[in-house]
Amino acid sequence: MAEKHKLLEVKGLTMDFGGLRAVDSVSLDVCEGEIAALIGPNGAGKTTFFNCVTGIYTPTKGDILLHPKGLDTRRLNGLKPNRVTEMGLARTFQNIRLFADMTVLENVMIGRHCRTKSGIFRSILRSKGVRQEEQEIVEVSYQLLKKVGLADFANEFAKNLPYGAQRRLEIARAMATDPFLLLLDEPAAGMNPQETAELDQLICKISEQDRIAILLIEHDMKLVMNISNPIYVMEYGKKIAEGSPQQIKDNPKVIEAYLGEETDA
Amino acid sequence: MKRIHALLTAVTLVLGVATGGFAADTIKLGVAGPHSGDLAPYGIPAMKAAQLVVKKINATGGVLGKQVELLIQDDQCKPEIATNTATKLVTEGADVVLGHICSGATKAALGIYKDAKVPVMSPSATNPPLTQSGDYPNFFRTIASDDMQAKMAVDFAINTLGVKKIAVLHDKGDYGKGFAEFAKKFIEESGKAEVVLFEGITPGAINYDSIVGKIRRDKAEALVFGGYHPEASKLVSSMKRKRLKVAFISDDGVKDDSFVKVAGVAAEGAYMTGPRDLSSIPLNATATSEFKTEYGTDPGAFFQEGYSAALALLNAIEQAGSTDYDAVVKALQTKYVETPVGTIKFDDRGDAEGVGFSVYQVENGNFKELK
Amino acid sequence: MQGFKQSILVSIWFVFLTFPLMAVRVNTADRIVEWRWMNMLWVAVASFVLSYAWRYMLARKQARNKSEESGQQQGRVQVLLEDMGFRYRAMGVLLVLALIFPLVFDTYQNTIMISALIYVVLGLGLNISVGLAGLLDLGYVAFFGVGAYSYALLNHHFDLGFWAILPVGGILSCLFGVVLGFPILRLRGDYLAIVTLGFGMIFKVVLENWSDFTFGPSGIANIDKPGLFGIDMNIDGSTLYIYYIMIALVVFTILITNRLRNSRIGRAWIALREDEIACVAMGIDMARTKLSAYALGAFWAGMVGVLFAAKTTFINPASFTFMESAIILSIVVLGGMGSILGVILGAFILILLPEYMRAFSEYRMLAFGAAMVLMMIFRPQGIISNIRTKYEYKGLREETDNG
Amino acid sequence: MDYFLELFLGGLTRGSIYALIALGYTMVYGIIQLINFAHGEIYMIGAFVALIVAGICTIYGFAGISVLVLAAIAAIIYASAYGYTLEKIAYRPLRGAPRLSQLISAIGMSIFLQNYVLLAQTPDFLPFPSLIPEFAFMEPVAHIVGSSELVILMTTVITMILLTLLIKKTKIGKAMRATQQDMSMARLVGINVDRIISLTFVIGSALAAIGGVLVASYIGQVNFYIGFLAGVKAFTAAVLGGIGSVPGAVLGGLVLGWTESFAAGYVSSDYEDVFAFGLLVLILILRPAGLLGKARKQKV
Repeated sequence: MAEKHKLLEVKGLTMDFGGLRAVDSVSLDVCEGEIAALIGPNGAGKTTFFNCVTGIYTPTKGDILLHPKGLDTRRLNGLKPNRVTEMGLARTFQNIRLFADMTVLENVMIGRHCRTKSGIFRSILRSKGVRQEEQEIVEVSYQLLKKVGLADFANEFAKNLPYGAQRRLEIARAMATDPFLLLLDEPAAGMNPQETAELDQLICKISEQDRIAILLIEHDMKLVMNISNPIYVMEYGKKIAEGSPQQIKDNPKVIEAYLGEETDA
Repeated sequence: MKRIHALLTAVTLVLGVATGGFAADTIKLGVAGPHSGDLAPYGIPAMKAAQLVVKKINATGGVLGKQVELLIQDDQCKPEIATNTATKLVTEGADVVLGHICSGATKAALGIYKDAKVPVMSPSATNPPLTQSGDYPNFFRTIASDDMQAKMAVDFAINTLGVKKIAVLHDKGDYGKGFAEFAKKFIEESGKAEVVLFEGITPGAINYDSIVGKIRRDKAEALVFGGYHPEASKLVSSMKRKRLKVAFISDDGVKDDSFVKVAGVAAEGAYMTGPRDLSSIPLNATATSEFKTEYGTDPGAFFQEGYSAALALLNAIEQAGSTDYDAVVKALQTKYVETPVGTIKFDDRGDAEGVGFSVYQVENGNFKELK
Repeated sequence: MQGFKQSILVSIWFVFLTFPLMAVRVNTADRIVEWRWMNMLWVAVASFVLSYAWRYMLARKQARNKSEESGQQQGRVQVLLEDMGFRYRAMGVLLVLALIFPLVFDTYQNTIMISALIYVVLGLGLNISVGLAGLLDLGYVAFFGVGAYSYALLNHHFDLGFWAILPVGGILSCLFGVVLGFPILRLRGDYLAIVTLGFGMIFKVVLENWSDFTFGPSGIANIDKPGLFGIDMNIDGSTLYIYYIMIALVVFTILITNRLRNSRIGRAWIALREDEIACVAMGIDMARTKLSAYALGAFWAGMVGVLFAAKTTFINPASFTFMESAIILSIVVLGGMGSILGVILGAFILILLPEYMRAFSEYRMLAFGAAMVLMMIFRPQGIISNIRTKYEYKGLREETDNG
Repeated sequence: MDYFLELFLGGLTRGSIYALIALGYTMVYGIIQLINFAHGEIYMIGAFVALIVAGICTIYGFAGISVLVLAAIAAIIYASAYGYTLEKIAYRPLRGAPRLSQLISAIGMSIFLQNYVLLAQTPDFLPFPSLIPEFAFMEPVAHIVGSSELVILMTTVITMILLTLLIKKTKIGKAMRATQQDMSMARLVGINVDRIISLTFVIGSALAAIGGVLVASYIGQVNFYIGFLAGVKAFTAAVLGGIGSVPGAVLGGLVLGWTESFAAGYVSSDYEDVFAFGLLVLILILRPAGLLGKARKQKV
């Protein structure tokens, strides 16, 4: 079997905040068609890892390489977040960051921003091209809302959506940027079992139908074990394990890390 | 929105009727100046002066047998508001206008009066171009212009005090900077002294120690300051604290009781130019006592000038026999009138003849005129 | 009963609080102390009554907040305004009213109206950066000044006319915005506010000091009024003319800001206001988006600055103080941030009301300050809150057709 | 060298005043992230109350430094009361509202208070009785630094020490720091956050009042408008030093005072304010958290 195409390749990523090393030489790959997961106790540095990859922080050391299919490899270190997104890597946030005072549809439309190009002058003139582009933005956004099951709420304010729906809206918004790799930061947090099950399906659908690779941070072990492979485990900024769900379940280090956390809680 | 607009319309209508309704047969004297805001102290005395004059004249039968009506408008000394004010006065049919107070506001408003052919007389706008540029034939004033003050101050410094090195400071304002620039020009033209320092100070700053240090460093023998009394008091206090003894010469904006009271001992010996001492003029005493009986306090800045301007304007209408623009202007330029600032008429540029400056010195907390 | 007790306490507190400033007036210059005991009575009565009103309003606000949480309940006006048809009709009626206004009223009313319209455009311009993009600019008046001075100076030195400079003033001011914006737009909201405040003050200091270029504090007089094919106009005529120019400018501004707001760029501005991090993560170039909002806001200020100079025919640095920036900001805020109609209404209320209530002119700034505070507490969305555009999508229609 | 020293000390005097006012800004900002625009007005009210008390005393024939102390106490009490009321009326109902609303409310309050004093008192500058005697021992160096400067410097130093002790050593100080760190956490551990915020306003206002009294007696005049420029400058100082940081406010005040003093002395006082604000812009671009402020990592 041929080697799978690596989309994201992170090598020895290290992030220091002052004297604190939040991420310590973590390496990680996400290949085409995969749903990879990054797990670990609270404070292990998972979100920091995401922030480094998506350009919100500039990592202290290491390489973040993106290998888009059919295009040149790009190094993401130090790029601004919007450039990273333009390259096809979109994300959601652990603490939901929707545009609260915009409608649900508009939230998704914002995602289309980097794939469209009407400028100020053309917007003022509102030429035919601009109107077409607007209509296209609306259509695409609406389709995405349908996909995540929010089409009925398109004209509601985002802030008025229930919690689970807000998480799904974040996914739709990220999808609107046409990514080939989606980074989901705790998409199931705060959801009830039924919502989680729906999310489970949604993620699989995105992976299979849209051919988007996914890297997710999650605490819900059931969800992770169900859908993801490979799984990476972090603790205290370091990667302590990687492998298939079964391998992870049996890994003594992982068990220890999680048991340790449980006694904390 | 629609309703609010309708409401506004109604309000305007009512106001329009209220102000325009009694237009019948009065002489309308417009009064414009800052009556609110931080510059109000410069505008209110002139307004009160106009009220006193009108009250007195109306009691004795008015002008040309008609009662005089006052139209009072606040311009806050802001040019953009002054244009509105001027338009309002013109639309309300002011025959003559007493105002404005600040030179900037006056400049902005004059064009409107000029188009409407309304004679305007300011008690306080001392900016030289107002009369010297010849742009405003309808403008008159009962105060002398800044360059005259500056000339007097410089002459005094060079010829009477005999100083060679002079520091010139100003408050960055229209009035102060204008005065300072003229002073600088006159010093340089005289050839007898040099300007060692020419700078603007920041009004409202906590202290002026740096600039006082600089005056010392540059070995100036005299300091000519253009501006108003709050900054002047801070300057002289700072000089006193810093044991810097140089002659302090300033302008009419400083010749204010507040200067002496705020600066206290530090003000002793300071020189300033100001309108000639008017206490010997009988009408001045009358005007001041009228003010005191009416308001119980001393009149403030530009009261005498305002009083004079109101008298001069109304007298000109009386003399001209009508409110016709040309006749009134002619009367202003030809007929002498007795006012608290002396017996005056106006030259063809609009400056009052017979109004002049003297140099004063602070002595025991009073201004003493130096002859 | 409890309310009564509370109000008594409030009343006592305010009597104490205002005692030195309201009851005593000391004139240290003339060494006079004046005691005004009656004032204390007024304060006591007024604060007693007002404390009831205050509590009532707060309670109502809380109740409203609750009802908003449970389900959206909008005011009747708001619902009416969301109806596009009504909006177009209302705008039409307003435009007609505006056009016949000068035929009904005299020149003075026209000048006042021009002032108000100037503030409408300023408000709409600032609305782009503050209301839409959330960039608090406390030195906005500097852009207004750039426009005014570009016309005044170019007119003075080169005798260039109003129509030639109108766009130039806007563009110069826009460039000025870009140059200033580059270094400072990286700053977070509050810092941006204070730096723009600083820039506004620097601008005024430069105007005052750079006499060779700006003519210093004495300002520039005799600026030409807008020309109309060389026809010589009297004051009534030119006021009328400027009034109609101003109406056209307002309409133009509304048209363009409205289009921008509902465009891709406009959405990016709003998103930026809502959440910067999420915004960049969605691929929006923050620096460019901010800069475009800032510069476009500056553009309008520059344009209307040219008109301002042409209208007053005299400008000096005193017209470009922080107070002006604060007034423009309050127009945007009181009217309703992001809302075009609100800003227009805000400008009319803030500029016309004091103008027509000259009798209370001493108290106008006092009332103005109090109104800003009260609005923020009791109606933060402004008089008219922002109306969201509803987008049409074919998909939904197809679905309902099928189903 | 004398000239340099003179400028240095002039800047120090100015800077101390800025620092006193800046502390109020920084403390309030540290706790509720609000630019208390009306703080300059509190300073002005402090100065005015002092003027009223001192004026009455001198008119009835009392004078001397004890009158100044009495005036200062009255000023502190009233400024604190105004600060407390200000927070209660204009800011507390807006807690949790967008920053912009709070800021507008603050600007509104600033305009209101300014005009309130204007209407209740007078638009004129009023002379403040001179109550600080000339100290004889200062005479040899009086051309560089005088008695009133000495009083300002000493008062500032003592105030700073007391404030630092209050924040570092007392229970109230600890509660204030905790609230500053994390308001909801502080609430959880049983701190009455509302009280702490009120207290912050009271302390900040008291400091402003001290500044107001010192300035009033130093420059000898007071009017309703003095708060605006002083407020803007002090805020600049607070940002310069790193807003939220108490030592930062002091450093910022001093740096600003020196910048202005040296700029006026060695360059030109024409552009004094340009230097002050230019410095601010520069600092914010190069070091957005200010000189001593800690860069708060944005949580994502």
